[in-house]
Amino acid sequence: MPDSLVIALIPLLPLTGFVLLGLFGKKIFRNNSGIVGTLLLLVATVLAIYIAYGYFFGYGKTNGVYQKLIPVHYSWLRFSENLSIDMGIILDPISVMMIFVVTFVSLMVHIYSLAYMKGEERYSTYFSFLSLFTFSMLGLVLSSNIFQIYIFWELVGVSSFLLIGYYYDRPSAVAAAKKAFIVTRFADLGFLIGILILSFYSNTLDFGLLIQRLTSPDSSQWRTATEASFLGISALTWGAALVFIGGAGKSAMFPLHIWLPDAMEGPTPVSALIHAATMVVAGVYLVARLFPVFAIGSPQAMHLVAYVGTVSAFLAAMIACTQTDIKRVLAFSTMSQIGYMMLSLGVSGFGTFDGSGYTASMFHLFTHAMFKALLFLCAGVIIHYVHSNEMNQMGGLRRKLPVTHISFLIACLAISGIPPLSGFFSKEEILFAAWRHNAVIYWMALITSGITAFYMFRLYFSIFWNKENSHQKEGGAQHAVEGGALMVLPLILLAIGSVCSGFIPFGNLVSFDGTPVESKPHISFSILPVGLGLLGILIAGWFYKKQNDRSDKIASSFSRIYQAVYHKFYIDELYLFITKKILFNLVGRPAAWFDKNIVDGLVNLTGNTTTMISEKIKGIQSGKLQQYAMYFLIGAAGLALFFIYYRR
Amino acid sequence: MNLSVLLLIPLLTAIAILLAPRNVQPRWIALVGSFIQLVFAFILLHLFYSEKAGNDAASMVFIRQYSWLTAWNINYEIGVDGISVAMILLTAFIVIAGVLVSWNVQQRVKEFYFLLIFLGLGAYGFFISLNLFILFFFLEIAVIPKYLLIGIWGSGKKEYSANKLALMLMGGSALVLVGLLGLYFSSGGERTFSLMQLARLHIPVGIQKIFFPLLFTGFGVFTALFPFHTWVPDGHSSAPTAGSMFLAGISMKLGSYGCLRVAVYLLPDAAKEYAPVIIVLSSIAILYGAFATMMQRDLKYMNAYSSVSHCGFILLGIGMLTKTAIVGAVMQMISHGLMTALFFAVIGMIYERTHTRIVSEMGGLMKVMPFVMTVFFIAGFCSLGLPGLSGFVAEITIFIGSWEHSGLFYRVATVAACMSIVVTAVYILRAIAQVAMGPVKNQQYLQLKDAGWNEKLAAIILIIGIIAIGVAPSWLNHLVSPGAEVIMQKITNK
Amino acid sequence: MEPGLYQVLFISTTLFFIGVYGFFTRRNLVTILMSVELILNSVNLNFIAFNKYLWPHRLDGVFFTVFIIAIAAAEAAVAIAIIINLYRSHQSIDVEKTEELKY
Amino acid sequence: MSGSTIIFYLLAALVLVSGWLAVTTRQIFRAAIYLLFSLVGIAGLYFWLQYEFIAAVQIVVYVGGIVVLIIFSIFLTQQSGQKLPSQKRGRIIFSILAVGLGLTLTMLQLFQYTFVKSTESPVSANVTSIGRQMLGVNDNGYALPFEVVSMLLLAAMIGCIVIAMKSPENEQK
Amino acid sequence: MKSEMVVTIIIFLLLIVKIGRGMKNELLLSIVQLLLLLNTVIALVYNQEGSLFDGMFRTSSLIGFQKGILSLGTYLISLLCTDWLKKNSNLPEFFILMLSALLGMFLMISSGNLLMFYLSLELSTIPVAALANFDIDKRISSEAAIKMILSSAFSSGILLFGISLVYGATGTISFAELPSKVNSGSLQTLAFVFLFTAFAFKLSVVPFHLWTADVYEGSPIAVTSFLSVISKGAFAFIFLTALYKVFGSLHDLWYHMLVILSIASMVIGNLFAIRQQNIKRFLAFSSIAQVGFILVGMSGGGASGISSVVYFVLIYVFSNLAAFGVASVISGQAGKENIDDYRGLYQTNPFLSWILALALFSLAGIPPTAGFFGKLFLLAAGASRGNYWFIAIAALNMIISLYYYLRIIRSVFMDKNEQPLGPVGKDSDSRFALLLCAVGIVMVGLMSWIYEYIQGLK
Repeated sequence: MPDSLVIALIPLLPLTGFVLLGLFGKKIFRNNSGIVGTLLLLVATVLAIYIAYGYFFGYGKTNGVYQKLIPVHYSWLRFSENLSIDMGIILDPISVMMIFVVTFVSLMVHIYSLAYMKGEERYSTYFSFLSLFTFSMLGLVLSSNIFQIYIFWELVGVSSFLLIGYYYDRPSAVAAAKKAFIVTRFADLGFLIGILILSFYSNTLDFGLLIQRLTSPDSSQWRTATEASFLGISALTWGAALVFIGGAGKSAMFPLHIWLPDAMEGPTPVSALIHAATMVVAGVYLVARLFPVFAIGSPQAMHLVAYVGTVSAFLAAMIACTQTDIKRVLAFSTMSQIGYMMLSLGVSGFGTFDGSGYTASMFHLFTHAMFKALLFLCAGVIIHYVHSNEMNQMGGLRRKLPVTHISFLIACLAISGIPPLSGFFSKEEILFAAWRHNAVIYWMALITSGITAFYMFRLYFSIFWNKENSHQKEGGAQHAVEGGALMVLPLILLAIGSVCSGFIPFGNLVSFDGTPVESKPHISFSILPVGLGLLGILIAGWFYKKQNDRSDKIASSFSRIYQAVYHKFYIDELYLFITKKILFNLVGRPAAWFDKNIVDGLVNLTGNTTTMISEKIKGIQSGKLQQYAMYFLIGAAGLALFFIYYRR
Repeated sequence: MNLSVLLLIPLLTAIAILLAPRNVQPRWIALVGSFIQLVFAFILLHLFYSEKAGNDAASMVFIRQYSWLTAWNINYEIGVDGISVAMILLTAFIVIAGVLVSWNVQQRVKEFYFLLIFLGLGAYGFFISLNLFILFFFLEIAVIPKYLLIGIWGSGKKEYSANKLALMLMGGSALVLVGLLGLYFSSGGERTFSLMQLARLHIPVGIQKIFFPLLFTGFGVFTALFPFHTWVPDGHSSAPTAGSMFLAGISMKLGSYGCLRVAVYLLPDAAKEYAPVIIVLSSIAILYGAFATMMQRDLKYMNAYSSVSHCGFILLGIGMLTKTAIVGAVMQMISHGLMTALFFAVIGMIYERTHTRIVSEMGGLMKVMPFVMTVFFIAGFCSLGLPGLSGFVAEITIFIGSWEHSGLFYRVATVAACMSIVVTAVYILRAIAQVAMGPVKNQQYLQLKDAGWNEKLAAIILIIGIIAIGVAPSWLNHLVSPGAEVIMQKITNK
Repeated sequence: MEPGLYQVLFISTTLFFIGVYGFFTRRNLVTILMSVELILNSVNLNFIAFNKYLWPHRLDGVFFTVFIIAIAAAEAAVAIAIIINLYRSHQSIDVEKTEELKY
Repeated sequence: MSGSTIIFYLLAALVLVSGWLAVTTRQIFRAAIYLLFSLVGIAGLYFWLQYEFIAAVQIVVYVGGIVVLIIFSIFLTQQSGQKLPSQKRGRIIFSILAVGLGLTLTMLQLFQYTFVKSTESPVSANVTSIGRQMLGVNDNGYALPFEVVSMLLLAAMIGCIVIAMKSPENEQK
Repeated sequence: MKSEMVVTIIIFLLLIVKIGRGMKNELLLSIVQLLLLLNTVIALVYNQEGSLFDGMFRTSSLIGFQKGILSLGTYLISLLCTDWLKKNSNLPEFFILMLSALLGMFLMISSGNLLMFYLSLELSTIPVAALANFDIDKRISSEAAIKMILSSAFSSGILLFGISLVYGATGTISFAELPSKVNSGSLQTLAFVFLFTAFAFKLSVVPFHLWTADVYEGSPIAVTSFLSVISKGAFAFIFLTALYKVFGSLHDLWYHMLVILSIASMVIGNLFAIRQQNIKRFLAFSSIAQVGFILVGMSGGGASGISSVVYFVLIYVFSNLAAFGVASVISGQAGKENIDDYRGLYQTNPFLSWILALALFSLAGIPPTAGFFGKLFLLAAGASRGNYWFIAIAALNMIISLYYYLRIIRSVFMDKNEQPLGPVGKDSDSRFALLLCAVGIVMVGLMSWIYEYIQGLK
């Protein structure tokens, strides 16, 4: 059993970082804030590695099965004897894997940022936000309670908001931050209701109990949850699906992906950390966390996951081919890769259930974190150098930025699934899982992988080759070009990571039930994907290696489709329409109007009527003595009549 | 201990302010007084815990009873349970914050602070009184100071707003009055206003059905029950900063506390009868308020409408009539009190500097006044229910509580309520984005100063409260649950 | 037929309402005062009649009448004094002139 | 049809007719005279009812006092001989309606009601008994009302003096 | 009988003074004030049961207390209106008339039969009518006077007709014998209604209220306050006796009358008060509405009815006199009676403003002022009949009344005014009186023993 303090420290260190830097950053640490944050995180990383080692190769395994350990656990808010939000730390293969990924990538980004963000006005703020994010992300992956995960879910969202909006004086950045937060918030609504449903039927908020109760067909909760149905769909499916919507929002799955490209407005390291490696995979992690509920409890929900994943993967790949902003391309590729993970989780819902997809997805998550972070950091270097995000501003940088060039190439190969790089292994497992369960998804995935290779290398060639002799002038200050050691070191480390991580025997370590899964496909299986990948690379080379107009020709020949794809299938516009036109003009405005004129009007009306009446009846007080007397007599007579003839 | 001290301290403070010689600044007296009160509130909390440890059975503790008017059998009865202790803490927080925020009031300083403290007095009295007559007395005592605060120190169309507020609140209390008299005369042979005795006897359902609407609507007017909320926007936006803090922070809570403590607790059967109506109205208020907020240009109006929405949560929680929901409602009272007070404080700070409250005229203030804007962020995030801040805890508790009903009707209501968290996010973020972020619209904003010590202190006090609930809610939960438990017993039996 | 209580009552009631009519319609304050006198007299007649025909064992009615007459005198005196004063300021005692205070 | 009956109806006619004329005639001076007749008629009725004392008081106070007062006031305030302005028709109609309502209501009640008589022996209303009771204090003596009235008359007198008498400083104005 | 004695003695003293001309107004005024204070004290102490003159005059501790309230009010008026009184050329007459009116009210409260009631009613009316004309060379003053005397003559005519019918039907006029004789036969109902209207007229209950506003506005403010406070109080007291003791057997007849009339009074009074400009006229209508509330309490019946009404009248004396006092100070020294002239009063006269605010809040029934308790007990007494919609209407009327009271508060405290009227009301008398009223307004409510004491009286 691990020392709970050590584990607790892992999230708490970044938290202290956040508090320290947040409160005293400006006053005390100033330019050292970066160092402080990085050191704290370094410690956390070391601890994480220590824990991971200990778990995988020590106490984690009892008689060959990886256990769910809960070393830290206290009741945070107790609603009733059954329902309570507990703050706990769960240790199981995926969470351990995740804490490693998060801390490692985050550390890389911290180091990178030391140089990248130097001289920024809100330097310390930046690092405090970074630490906040790291803390929340760690909290998220370690959650032992479904509400705990929701809590950190929200925190992650807000820190992402803060970091996207870091350049708050840029309207575009502010808009992007808002968009990201609101879209994910919308998804979280689904998540919340899903939680409510699941917790209502399982009558607990604790993951272990919840999964156990909702997956064992003999438990009473299972029965009620499956029998209770709304619109002909079982409550369990509703719950699972709604939770998945939450996940889809965070993981930028179609159609909730629209915030991701804009999120690139944030500083590039942030994009690397949050919008490539860690936060965006939270959705995948969530589904994985509740995997049994999905897989056993409601296959329909699982199918949803699978299809959404597939569609997202494919669409994102398509769009990526047309984008010219390098970070956006990467963003869409991220989306597409996450689509892969989702679908590989989802396929387990088809036919005979096995855990291969689960493992594959986690594996891909791991490798993807490496090479995607690497890609972004490289992009950061490039942008730093070129001072532009536009591809066509670049070209022929391979001599200017050698290290970047190499690591970028590695990353590209990895993502295109070229052996023996990490991407190859993970992607192949995914394809294998898909192939075993569902043909359609398999083929879609396959094509997508081809496209992936194409657009990644389109990016690669047009940055590092293509118009050779541009940017000669900056050639002077060679040494500072790649931002010095602090920026290069992370590149190298991550490059190594993306090369080697493929060889980790993932199947033995991470699986949905803790027992090793053996899903190595026959070598012949990998011919097709790899071939496709290579084909993609060749085409990309043919188009973009040398400066030419072939690509434009193609584009113009398919202009209608090209435009559609270029505009991301007009999904943004659709959303804009819904929010602006429908929510604001058809709901908000009327509500405000109603309040101003009807509700308020009624109140004023009563007031005005009173005054009006009093104005009207003033004639009674006519000042005529005899009229007064007349009223007197009539009043008396009236009373007398009333009480003599009416009431008696 | 004797709770009358809670009344004595503000009373003495107020008198001291009135009698203060020229050279003593009233604001200092007010500050000292409210600080003592704050300390005392904490002492009360501590004593309450120890007392509870002593006898957990008693629903109310520190009960004192002095016969006041035997002719009508009206007694000065005071006592607290967890809920009231929580409310008292809230009041103490907001009073001191209000005093600090209105540090630079120029005209009629004496009167200003006198009224401020007097308002606090009313609130304390309301929360500790166990006799409906005394309760009503303190409920009404607070109306006129509000009127004067808005009318004299307010801004905008202050007369109109002040009038509207005073009249609508009086209307509410008129209904309450009729309801109370009804309770009194239907309380069996030996008529009484005493809360405890009334709670003990079973009022026939027929009678309950007559008086519950009166009482609930009456108190509801105070807590912006749809469609009686229309005093809220005008009143809040015209009031001076401290005034708005009081209005939204405390006085709206008087209403919800009354709904819970008097209407629901004493007339449980009728409460069950009318629960659907309450739920519908409050769900409407929640969404409708939120959407109305989206359309506002003026920060104060924005916050006022969002208060309508948030108080809808309180009423929803009460209407759901489950223990968790009621606990959630009380938490929301506290949370919304602190949060909205903080919001108004910030708005006041902004207004003091930029002399505008129109969102579109600001921008990039983050660069100009980082502290104020940070507070603005926190308030905003609290109001959109960010975990780690109090709003989240309260809302989640209400959701869980209302989800305990399995009927489709309740489900729909709850989901509708949940929807508001998105809308809230929309308008809060729009506000934050327009006010704090973006380029600095107006160049002379660059000269503006950041918050002064008093404003910082005020903000920090409130933020401490918010975070204390948000990060470790269980203490509040333990404080409140027994009280809610008592109410639940009344609701569930027979 | 033989005059009795009812005949007297008829007279007094009619007189009463004649007085009232005068009070309503006369425009001169003095004449209004006259109608008041008529009213009071009708009441007196009532008292006397009741005393005579129904309750002769005590003289309540008679005394009432006496005192009413006295009061009437006092009232008339004060009223006339006021009227005279009014005439000083208004140069008229038309009731239509005394309508400045209204609404 | 005995003589007393005839006298009664004559008196009744006198009272009502002159009363009616008193409130309708356009000549204010005549109005006063008609009022006088009507009051005298009432005095006659008192005689007819054998309440000589009251009749005497009526003659003395009203005819000798109030009517004279009224006539004086007319002289003070009115250029005699000129007609009174006539009342608006609408007012007259409404007054008739109101009065008619009251009259019919009262008459109906009076004549539907059967009065009970006291069985005790009547006391004579001669001057001595009235005088004795007027100043008696114990068994239904009317000393207290007497005092009250005297106070009232005093007050009225003072009031009249203050109001009606032009005080010197008013003269200067 | 002793209070009557005292008052009579004072009257005769003044008479002597008047005859032997030659005393400065100031001195005379202060002497009179002293005597009135004495009168108040005497009225309040040592009151015993009893009846004199063969039941024509009855008294009790409660009646004694009521007389005490009335004389206290008179004393306060004599203090509050010093400015006007000092200027007055015939001060002794003023007090003679006022005191004889007061005497009339005393006798009326303790009158034991209808004759006494009628006489003392006239005694309390005719001198006041004369008083109304005391601004001798003001047109409106004499207009007010003539309106008052003639309409009261009319109402007393109807009252007398009613009395005569009662006499005819029952053969007695003494309060002691009536209860056993009255029944709700149609003629007696008619007679009762006629009687009732007289009370309604004096209390200015709608629709018998129309004289009120005009007379209040026209007559000097001292007289107005006397009318609106003292005489209203007196008539409320005797009304209680008449309804509860004498006509107790017509219980549900007058209950329904009260319900109808009180609603009418509250509504009409409020509606008219909303748009008044002259402060006296405004207070006239507000007092009509207040009377509506008194009727609510009366309708309750029983001990709580009596005590709540007496209690309210006590409070009403303080509150209304405070309001009138401020008005009289201002009109006496600045000659302003228009509400618009009060704008920005707070800038120059904080003391007066606070007193006025206190008074108005008490009239509106806002805690912690005594008015709150007074109104509450009235409503409670009314509610004891279980007629809640009636109470609800009354409660809602409190809102309208609050609206127009706030109107004045607003113009005093909030409205800006370039040339507010200068500082006034510095003289000790009025200040003392106002303070007295303020103390009363605050204390009478919070000191519950006062209510207990009234409850204890019988």
